[in-house]
Amino acid sequence: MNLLPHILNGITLGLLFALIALGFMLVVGLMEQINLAHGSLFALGAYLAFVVVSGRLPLPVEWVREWLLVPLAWRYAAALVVAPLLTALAGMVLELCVRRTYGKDPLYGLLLTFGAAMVIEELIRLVWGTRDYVLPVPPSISGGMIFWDLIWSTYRFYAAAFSIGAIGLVWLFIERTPYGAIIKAGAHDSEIVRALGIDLTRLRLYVFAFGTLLAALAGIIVAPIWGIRPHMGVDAVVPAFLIIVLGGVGSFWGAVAAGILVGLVVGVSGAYASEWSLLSMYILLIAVVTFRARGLSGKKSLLEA
Amino acid sequence: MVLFEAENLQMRFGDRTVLENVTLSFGAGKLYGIMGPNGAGKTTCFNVLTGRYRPTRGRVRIDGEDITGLPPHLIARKGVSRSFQIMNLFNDFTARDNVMTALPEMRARSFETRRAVASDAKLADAAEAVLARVGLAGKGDVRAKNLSYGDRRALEIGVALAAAPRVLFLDEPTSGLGSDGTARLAGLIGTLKGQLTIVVIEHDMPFLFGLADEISVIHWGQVIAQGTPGELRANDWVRRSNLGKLQ
Amino acid sequence: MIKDTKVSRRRLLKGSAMAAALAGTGTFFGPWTHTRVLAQGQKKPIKIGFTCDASGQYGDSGQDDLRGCRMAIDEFNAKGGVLGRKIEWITADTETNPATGSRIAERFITRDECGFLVGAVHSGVANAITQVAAKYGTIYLNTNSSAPSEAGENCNRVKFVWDGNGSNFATATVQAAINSVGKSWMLLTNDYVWGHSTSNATKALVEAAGGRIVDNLLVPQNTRDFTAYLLKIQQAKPDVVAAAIGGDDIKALRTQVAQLKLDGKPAWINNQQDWPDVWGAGADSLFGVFGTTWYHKLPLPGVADFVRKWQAANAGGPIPVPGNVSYNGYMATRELLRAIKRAGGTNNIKVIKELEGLKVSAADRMQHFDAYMDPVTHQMQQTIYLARRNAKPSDPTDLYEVISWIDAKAATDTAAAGKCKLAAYDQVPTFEL
Amino acid sequence: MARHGSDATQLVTPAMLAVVGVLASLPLWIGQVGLYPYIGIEIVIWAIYALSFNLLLGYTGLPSFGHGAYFGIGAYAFGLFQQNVLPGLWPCLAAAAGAAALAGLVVAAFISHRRGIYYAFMTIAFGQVFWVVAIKSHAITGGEDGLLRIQRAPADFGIVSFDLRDNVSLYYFVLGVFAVVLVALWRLVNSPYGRILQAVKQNETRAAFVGYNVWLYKFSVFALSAALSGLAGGLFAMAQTSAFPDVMSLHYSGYVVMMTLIGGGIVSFWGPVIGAALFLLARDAIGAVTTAWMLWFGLLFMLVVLFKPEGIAGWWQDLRREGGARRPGLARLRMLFGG
Repeated sequence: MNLLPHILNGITLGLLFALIALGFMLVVGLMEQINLAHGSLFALGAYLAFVVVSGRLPLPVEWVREWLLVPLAWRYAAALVVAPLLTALAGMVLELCVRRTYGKDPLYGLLLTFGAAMVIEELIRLVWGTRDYVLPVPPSISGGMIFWDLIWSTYRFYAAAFSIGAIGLVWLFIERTPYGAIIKAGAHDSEIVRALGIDLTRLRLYVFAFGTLLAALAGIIVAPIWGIRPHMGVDAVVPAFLIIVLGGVGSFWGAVAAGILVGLVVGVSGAYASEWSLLSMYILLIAVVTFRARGLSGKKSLLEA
Repeated sequence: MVLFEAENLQMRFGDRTVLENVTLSFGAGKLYGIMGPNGAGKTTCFNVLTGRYRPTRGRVRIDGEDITGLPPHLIARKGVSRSFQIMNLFNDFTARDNVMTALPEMRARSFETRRAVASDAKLADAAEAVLARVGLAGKGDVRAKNLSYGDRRALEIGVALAAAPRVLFLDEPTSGLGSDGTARLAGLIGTLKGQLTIVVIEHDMPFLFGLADEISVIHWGQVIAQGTPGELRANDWVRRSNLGKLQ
Repeated sequence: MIKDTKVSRRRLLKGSAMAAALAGTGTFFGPWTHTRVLAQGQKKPIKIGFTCDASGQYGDSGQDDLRGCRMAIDEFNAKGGVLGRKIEWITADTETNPATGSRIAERFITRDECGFLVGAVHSGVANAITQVAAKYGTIYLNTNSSAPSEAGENCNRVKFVWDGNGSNFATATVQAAINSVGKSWMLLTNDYVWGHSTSNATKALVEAAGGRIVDNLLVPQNTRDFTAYLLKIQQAKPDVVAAAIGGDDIKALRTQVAQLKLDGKPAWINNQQDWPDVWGAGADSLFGVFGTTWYHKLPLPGVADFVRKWQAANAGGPIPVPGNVSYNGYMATRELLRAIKRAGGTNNIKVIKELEGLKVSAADRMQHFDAYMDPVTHQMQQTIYLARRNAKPSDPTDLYEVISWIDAKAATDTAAAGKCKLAAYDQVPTFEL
Repeated sequence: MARHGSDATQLVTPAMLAVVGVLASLPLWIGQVGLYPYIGIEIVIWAIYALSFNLLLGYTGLPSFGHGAYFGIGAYAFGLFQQNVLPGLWPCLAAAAGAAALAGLVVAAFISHRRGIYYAFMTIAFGQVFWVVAIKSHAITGGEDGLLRIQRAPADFGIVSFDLRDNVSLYYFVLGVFAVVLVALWRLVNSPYGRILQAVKQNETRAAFVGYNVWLYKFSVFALSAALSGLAGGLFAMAQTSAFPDVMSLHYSGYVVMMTLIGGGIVSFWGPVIGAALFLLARDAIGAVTTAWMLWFGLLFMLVVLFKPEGIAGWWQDLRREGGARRPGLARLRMLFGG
């Protein structure tokens, strides 16, 4: 068996995992807050995108008919913008609740968002039912292509490229803009941020919303592969959490590397011992964290206390 | 008689050397001061002496016994106790329970599960005695987090003292206290002097120069001067530094 | 009332002497016993508990199952019920979770006084419910769990299985595919009981027909990304891939196969497609050949009428037409109510005997052949249909093209009878509600 | 969480008598309030499980989020031991606790040097590993279908033997186990060992520097908690006459955390018991009306975390503190529930 295709598959899968973990990492790294509702917001993003693309909007019938005449590529592009923004609003509402837990044991924030995850998932079930949906994607990014004598899904390469783009932009945002500098300062020394005259409360709100926006974006990208269903959130939040712990809290590249590593391990074990592939990421985590106190490259954090 | 000694300690974190060739020795029943600017390596030195870090080189001995690299709880059981610059209390426990937890009698029974702690009057009495010693008599039922700042500082020493140490390391015990509080702490430490070996990191020079039998100055991770307060007053570095002017 | 003449029940009663003493009464089945006795002589409603999933892997199917069951009850109630007694029902979410199924079965039987339990998709949940039902002698209809073990090693005197099972579907598909497509097969198996027993059945049939299994890929439940498996399949180049993948997993697999345009070569055989799984995914991702027990556009008398009535009862629901899951639920519930009527009461042993002798004509089943309940395995023996994606649908619901159908006899799960050991009648606690 | 006063020194407290007394009368009236004995069995079993879980979360501050594994291992061990080794009740229960303790020891060896989020996720990872192994080992555990046909073996006390096959007698049996566990845990948390666990929770560093081997405490209490969870799991296998992998899943592990917190395990010994009862009753009651019970319970949980993170027991303690002095009735209740 040729291993190369499986390694390539593992890397694309890993990039998807990294994309899923990106918003989670931002909130953990910069706010020291574990958002277990990340997965449900990821699902919400996918549902909202489906609503936009398929025109199931609460609008007059004629408008919807007009909208469905717009080419799929445009509707898809619109969904990529609108759905994450709407989800970010939901994220802001959640932050209004979560802010009550700041300064307490981080456990409370984690538990609160655990409750929120349950509530969001059940709300999705109430609104859209238990059935699943497929997010239509433009023909230009669907279908297959051939190399190595194998057919590959074009969409997966699109998704991987999208992930790389998103990771790069978030990194630039954190490292190269004043906003990023403030965000980082907010995480590590709230005294300094206050002294600079920055409204820490608002900063946290925006960071949380940004994390949510990234969750929704990941949901939209992953939806055509996984399908859209109420509990897709759980399928996303566990790997996201795992990747952050594996990469180490507070480390951007640690998380990205962990995502790719998890993808590789899942992809390659899928080729050799397929029935164990879902377990492989947990074994990887145990192996790393047993020996490295803060994952691959984590920093000291409140979340260890 | 030398009770506790450190020999040629070196401590590196990655490519940074934080301690280099630090040699210290503390005699029984005396009070030692350690001074130096922020970031000089004083707290790191304590951390190495009490087992939080394992030195990259060098030896630590108590009563001639090598304890280099032992974990903190084993070093503590050899009779080494410490307080912390940033307070480290059992915040939800009462003052009495804080002290009680550190008692050697409690440690001896630590895996016992049958008898209730509350049924043991001896433990409570011993804890009350320690509280009285650090000036917290009558405050035994107050939770540590509800005590005043000065009382918390005193309790910090009380917990360290409760373990019945032979050597007591105090890391900036007056940190954050006003002049009244500092005076109170100085008085408390003064009463302990002579009963056991005490090593104090301090920035408050009058405090230190008034109490210590011997002072070491640590700078850039090295001991640059050592001597009695009188000898150090003449030291160049001490004179040049701000610390010197304060006296 | 409880006709307490049977050995096992009496032993149960004796054993609880401590409880009786503590409770200070002669009865210790709680309120349940009282109400059962009180019910005597009154025209008390007949109560059925629907143990249907509303969430989890099979939440979708469970609710479609329920729609069919309710329709049967509504039809009887419209005619005045059974034996002059109304039929009441209750449902709760079994969460596709055996532990929850077990608790809900206890609740339905002991608190809600249900004399009958109906509904299951997941074999684990079905077994959990069966165990509780067996303890009380309550009849349980497994409507939609198609693990062969349900009518094999896990069969029970109180349980009746209404769906075709993995072995039936495999028997129906394998010979045809070996002759028309090729002998080199690869298996894709969901890594749980249904997947394993189905794949084992397929393997035996393929080898018996002269085919060869090149590999069997085990797919963990909840797999969302099948690329690694699809790569392996492409590299191995089998003639046929036989997939025993269920629930949400098959939906993801289908989408990904469609994306890769892998649905032509190799040929795919999906053991079974449940309608609620198919409806969500959209027509263009339906691939391969698969088995089913019913289709809403079968050209048989009564089908169109049934579909109309179903649509009237479930207007505005998530699925516009009844599929095999709803059909199985309907048929099971209807036959149960008819059996109660024939038995002249709800005595569980009498109803069990009625169901064991059940024969339903083709016209009555809306299938091509007559069907009957196998008294040895308690599985409904019925027509098995083979279908594939309809290239020329007559309307948006017309997803299938039924390509052949075979009689139950030609698709019997021959191994089941040897594995199934039903308890003797006098081992079953008996009661009448 | 310091517990003073006379209660801490007593073997059996008034609160225990009251709770066990009320529970003992339950079969007499449970039908009148629209419930059924089986739910009582689950409540008591989950209360044992939540109490042992709270030894970690509430007393030692260890977030074990994959604790369902040990409950599940207990259930499987009970069934497998019964079917393959010895059928008697006592050896089976010992096997349940023992197997879970063993698993707990192994896991604890890997995680006891970790803290916070890393600790939490390591427990999740191990929980998932055990869960997947249970599902995968079809030949031994029955896989997804579960390990079926577990018997409710009679409780043999030498002179007398009680048949446990009906729900009421099994209920009294699990209630008896519950009472023993209550006494044992109350002893434990008030002993020096329990006191040091609480010290470790508040400040690991300080505990180490006054001479306690923190690792050993985290290690031993994890195994102990796993053993008791396994015991509860064994009882659960009896109740359900089966062992299923789902109780080991992340969802079920989350349930025990929710129960413990809603009840107030962080501030009270009784929190997990209150929480288990509330959770199971709410699930049963709301679940009979709507299939979306998780929505309502999730909202309730959020409200508790937001406005009363100390849970119901914490709310009760506040109420007592405010009103206790004025109203003698409340003062009497305070005596019951200690504090």
